[in-house]
Amino acid sequence: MEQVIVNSLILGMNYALIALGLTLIFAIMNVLNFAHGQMYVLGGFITYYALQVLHLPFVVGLVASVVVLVLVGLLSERLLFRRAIRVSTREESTMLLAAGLALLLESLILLFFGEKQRGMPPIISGVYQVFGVYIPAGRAFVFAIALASLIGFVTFMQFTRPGRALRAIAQDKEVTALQGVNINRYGALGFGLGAGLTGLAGSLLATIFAVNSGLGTAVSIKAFIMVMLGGAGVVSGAIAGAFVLGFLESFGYAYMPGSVTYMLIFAGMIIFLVFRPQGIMGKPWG
Amino acid sequence: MALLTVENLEKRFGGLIAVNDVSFEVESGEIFTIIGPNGAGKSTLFKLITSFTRPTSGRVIFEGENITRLPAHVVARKGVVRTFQETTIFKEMTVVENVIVAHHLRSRASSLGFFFNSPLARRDEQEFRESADSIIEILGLETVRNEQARNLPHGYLRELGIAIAMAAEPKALLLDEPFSGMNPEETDRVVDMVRGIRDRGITILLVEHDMRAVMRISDRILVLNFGSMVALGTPSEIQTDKAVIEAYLGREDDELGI
Amino acid sequence: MKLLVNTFRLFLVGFVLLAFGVTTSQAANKVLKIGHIGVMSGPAASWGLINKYAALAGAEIINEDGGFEIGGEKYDIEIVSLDTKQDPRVAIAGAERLVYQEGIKYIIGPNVDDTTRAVLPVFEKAGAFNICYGWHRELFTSPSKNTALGMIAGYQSAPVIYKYLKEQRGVKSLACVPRNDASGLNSRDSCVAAADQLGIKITSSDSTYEPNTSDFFPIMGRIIGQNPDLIVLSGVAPADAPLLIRAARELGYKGLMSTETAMDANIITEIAGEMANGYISVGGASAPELRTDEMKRFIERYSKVAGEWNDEAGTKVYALEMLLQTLRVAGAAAIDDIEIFKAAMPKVNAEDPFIKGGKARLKWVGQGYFDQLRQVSTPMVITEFKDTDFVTLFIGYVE
Amino acid sequence: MSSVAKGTRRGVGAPNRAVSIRIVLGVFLIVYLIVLPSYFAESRYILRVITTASVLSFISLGVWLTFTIGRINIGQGAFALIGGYATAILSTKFGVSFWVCLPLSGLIAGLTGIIFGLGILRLKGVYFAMITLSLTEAVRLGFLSGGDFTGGAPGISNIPLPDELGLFGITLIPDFGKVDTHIAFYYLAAVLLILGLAVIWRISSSRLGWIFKSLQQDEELSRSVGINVARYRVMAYAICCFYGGIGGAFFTVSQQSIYPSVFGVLDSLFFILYCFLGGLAFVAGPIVGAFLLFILFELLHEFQQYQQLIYSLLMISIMLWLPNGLLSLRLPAAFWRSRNIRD
Repeated sequence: MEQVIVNSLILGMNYALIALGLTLIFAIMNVLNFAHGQMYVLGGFITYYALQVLHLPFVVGLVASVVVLVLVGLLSERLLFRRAIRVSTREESTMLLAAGLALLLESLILLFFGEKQRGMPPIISGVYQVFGVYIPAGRAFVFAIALASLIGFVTFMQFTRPGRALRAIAQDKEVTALQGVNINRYGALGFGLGAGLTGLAGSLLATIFAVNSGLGTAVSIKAFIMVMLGGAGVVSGAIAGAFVLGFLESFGYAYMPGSVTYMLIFAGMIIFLVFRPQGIMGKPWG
Repeated sequence: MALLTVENLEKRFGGLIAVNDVSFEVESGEIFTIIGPNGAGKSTLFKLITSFTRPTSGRVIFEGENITRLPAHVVARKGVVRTFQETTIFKEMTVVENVIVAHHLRSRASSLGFFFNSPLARRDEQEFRESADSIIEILGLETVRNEQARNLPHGYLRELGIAIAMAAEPKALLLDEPFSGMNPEETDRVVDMVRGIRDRGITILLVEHDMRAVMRISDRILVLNFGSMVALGTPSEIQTDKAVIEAYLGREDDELGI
Repeated sequence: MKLLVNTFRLFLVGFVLLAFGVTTSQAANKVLKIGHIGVMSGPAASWGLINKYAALAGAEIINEDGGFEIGGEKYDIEIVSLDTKQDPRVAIAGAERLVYQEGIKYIIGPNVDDTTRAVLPVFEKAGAFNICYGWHRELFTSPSKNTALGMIAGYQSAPVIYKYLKEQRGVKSLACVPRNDASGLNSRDSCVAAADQLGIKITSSDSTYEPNTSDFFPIMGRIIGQNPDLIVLSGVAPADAPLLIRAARELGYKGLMSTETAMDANIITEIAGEMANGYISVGGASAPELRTDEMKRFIERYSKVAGEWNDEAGTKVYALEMLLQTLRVAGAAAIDDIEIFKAAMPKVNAEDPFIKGGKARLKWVGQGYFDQLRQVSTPMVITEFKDTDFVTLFIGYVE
Repeated sequence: MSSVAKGTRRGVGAPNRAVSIRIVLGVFLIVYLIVLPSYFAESRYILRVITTASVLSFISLGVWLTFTIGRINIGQGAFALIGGYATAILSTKFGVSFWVCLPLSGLIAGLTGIIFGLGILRLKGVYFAMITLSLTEAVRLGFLSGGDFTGGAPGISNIPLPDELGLFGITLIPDFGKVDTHIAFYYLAAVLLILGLAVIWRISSSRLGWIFKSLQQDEELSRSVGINVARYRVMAYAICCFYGGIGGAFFTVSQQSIYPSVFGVLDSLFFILYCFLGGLAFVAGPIVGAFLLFILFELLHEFQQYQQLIYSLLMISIMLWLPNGLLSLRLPAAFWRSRNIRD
């Protein structure tokens, strides 16, 4: 039981890291990024490449993942989404464009990094044992970095000028634009930042989960669940959703047959959202 | 017997009281206006009467029938139809298409009838088209008849909103701020239009900010503040009511139109 | 390295696209087309790609040596490979493209139970023969006649492995952790049956996990709570195995672990490292000390084609070889008529060119399991993982 | 543009347009029903590709209808799966004839759609999209854990081909096992698609279509003029699910097997892409999209490992440069668009 609780906490923290980027892009650009999972996978592969092929230290891999993904985010915002948002009035167009981007990224990843599962040994090896609960050092390390990034991100959003501008845009784009904030520039920043966070998640989690080129869709779907559960476009909601999913998954797998767990999670989510569409933390929508 | 009776209507959002114990009666053929400062609960009251929101307690009685908890489209069927505060129209249709679609309540054919284009459905269509043309004519929309609603000049949007509501053959028409954002000439035009509608036997309920127009057009006025009734009476009674002036204290005089 | 190679290739293909020119090989020999169909994009891409690379590598070696001789004539081998996206509709269209459009009679793949089931009626109807990597018995037993199993199925290796582990390592209880797909559940069932027969206690067999699970802690936590002597990873994808192993070890599990399928040493080393020591799996001709020169050449070529060697291909090397050897025995007429091919199947019996020792034969087996010879005689090389590679425990054969 | 000019043009152009529509339709039908099947009678692969694309179009037509009520529906895969399993279970476990199974599968999917729709159609936009995406997964996992009834992960196989359908001793449809199955399935798919298109076309150009369109643009306003919003949106959704169920039943018999991953999230997403790339403003949009994308993927086989890459690049290009779909390219602008209310 204690083990399950600890597992859910660790898993929830990992998931929170995954959900942040998605919710940020959604909040700022109103784009539901179907390519989220593929961005995550790309982040993981870059770290893998730096560590296992080029034999560089982990920090370098981590930074490389974040930098490359920020660039990918900026590029796709500039080349794809900005145009799509401009020329199309339909809200589904960006979502489907992101789905196209997902296919594109997935095939590029497959071409460049191959079909094999890739992973690396834990950054810190060993297992701690606290009150009969096993905590692998690698996971504890990822937990700590994830927590630090989370705090860093929230601090950035709360206390810096660009962070406040982003939050303002998330709340009301038009009003913020009227106040002289350059929406385009901040849209790009939001996209880059969201993608970068996703890269960070991919890089960190690759050290405990490994990556393969086809993992993307599954990651996206999980991220969608968390964001919807917590409340779309709300940072605190994404974190809440991630921990809820972490708990549900850990407890479900611990006490029920595998496929039933996720079926119940999906069914539960549908029912929950029918009665509370704004999720746990979201503002009432309309 | 009054056409519309509101009895002890109350609406709470969490701890907030939006509408608090409001009661009044509207006679057939009246122009009845609800005024009050921003956030006084005017729009909520409108939504309650047309069943777009459910009240916490109280009743709405129309033609002797309790319509409080009926679905909004059934309330519309009974003859209580509202317009919207914003420029809510079917943007991707032309003006005439907007009005034709809004004739829904008058159709006698079933969904299957529409599908198979039964004689009844064809007759419906013919009637709707004729009726739409006459509504368009009454509201002076002929020149923009085939314009996409999305491209309409701003001045026509409110008329179109009213035309849509008229298509539903209301007995009581609830107009949500029909004069807001208009210059005096435009206001005059809409005032005449509203009177014209009333003269066709349709009872009018208004929610409005523009005091000047309200004082001119209304038969009776209800003043709300913080969800509660402050006063109810003819325009001249309201203009001299102490409580009303209190409620509007600190506001620009011209807003009250005195 | 692979990154660079592929970047280069991508540019190359760009040029080819621009020029719209297709280079054709100037073959003096006749061309024998062999089809390959499998999933080569999306989550399961690796399964189809390994088959494709193995077939391509095999074909390249043959063509380099001047072709394959059937009935006194030399043939160059051309592999026509199609992606199924793991979508039955795309798979069926692809299968019909191979058999009707390309006129191909011999096909390698598909590699999963699902799509195999979908394309089987196509092959049956068109009179085409395929070697697939789905496991289900139904696929290989009558009335299905045109499909052969290309590897060792879990229900074949499971009893052998458990018997060995019971006798040599004193295993008294085991837990199955099946992947929740057709292959995983199927091999779970055979695991349970085999364990029952040997009198090994089963502590758990219903803790399935979804394909694409990333965190195995919850699953493993439940399994380890029951403390079995052996954890069997039923139908485990090579990608998931090291993660499962790592999760088990990190949760303090000290016992044995095994699977019935082929694994890739490189992936295991990368992810699980020494935690995987003692992990028992079934390989083909891949264990280093068993490789013949022929096999070494194949491995070299495969690495060139795929960018990197994959131990799983040690069982996949046999498919093309078996098809060609049987065609040689049956004669050139069989190229267009699989009935002649099938009639010749019992006659095939050659030395296994990929594995040392001379004991292994290249022939069609499976009589005992399917009542007909519908299985490639892949050797059942039971291996144990040690540091960075597999060490052979023993070799078994299916009859 | 002045309304007068517009009115005149429409008045004069109407009879011509009606004639040209009939001619173009006639040519299409002749090519689709006679030329293609006889020209490719020997080429089963090509027949199969057209057949598959036809039924994918059919399923997407349903999704298109949910677009007209302003919903992004990523749940169609679930209903194709429900229809598919309905046919599989009815025909293998209860020996029901395919010709009964087919409409029944559609009805079962449609009824399930009504039950789900009553709840989930209250949501809009991204929320509806996500909830239907979850629905696809939930239904797939449901069939996966259905035990013996659904056959679990391997699903159900050996599903019989459609048998003979006769009336008073006259054979209306021959036993598929006794004729060229490719031609038989081709015509079954063609008939489904033509009927399906006719129905959707009729719906979208009748008053129903206008009601749906009004829901798409403003549900509150529709409600205010007395339209029973909940009823009509459930109606549109149920029709959509019915199409999904029929399509699923078709694929189940044509591949003679079904398993839970036959239709998944990606398939649901592709149904939307078909509509979108074809053009959401056009009834024929999903058909053009499905044919183009499915055939495109087949054509790109030559590029081997670059197939998916080129495919996705082409898809993105269409979205960027033709944001209103491929049909926005084509010549007679008024042709495919759901008909305007006549003056």
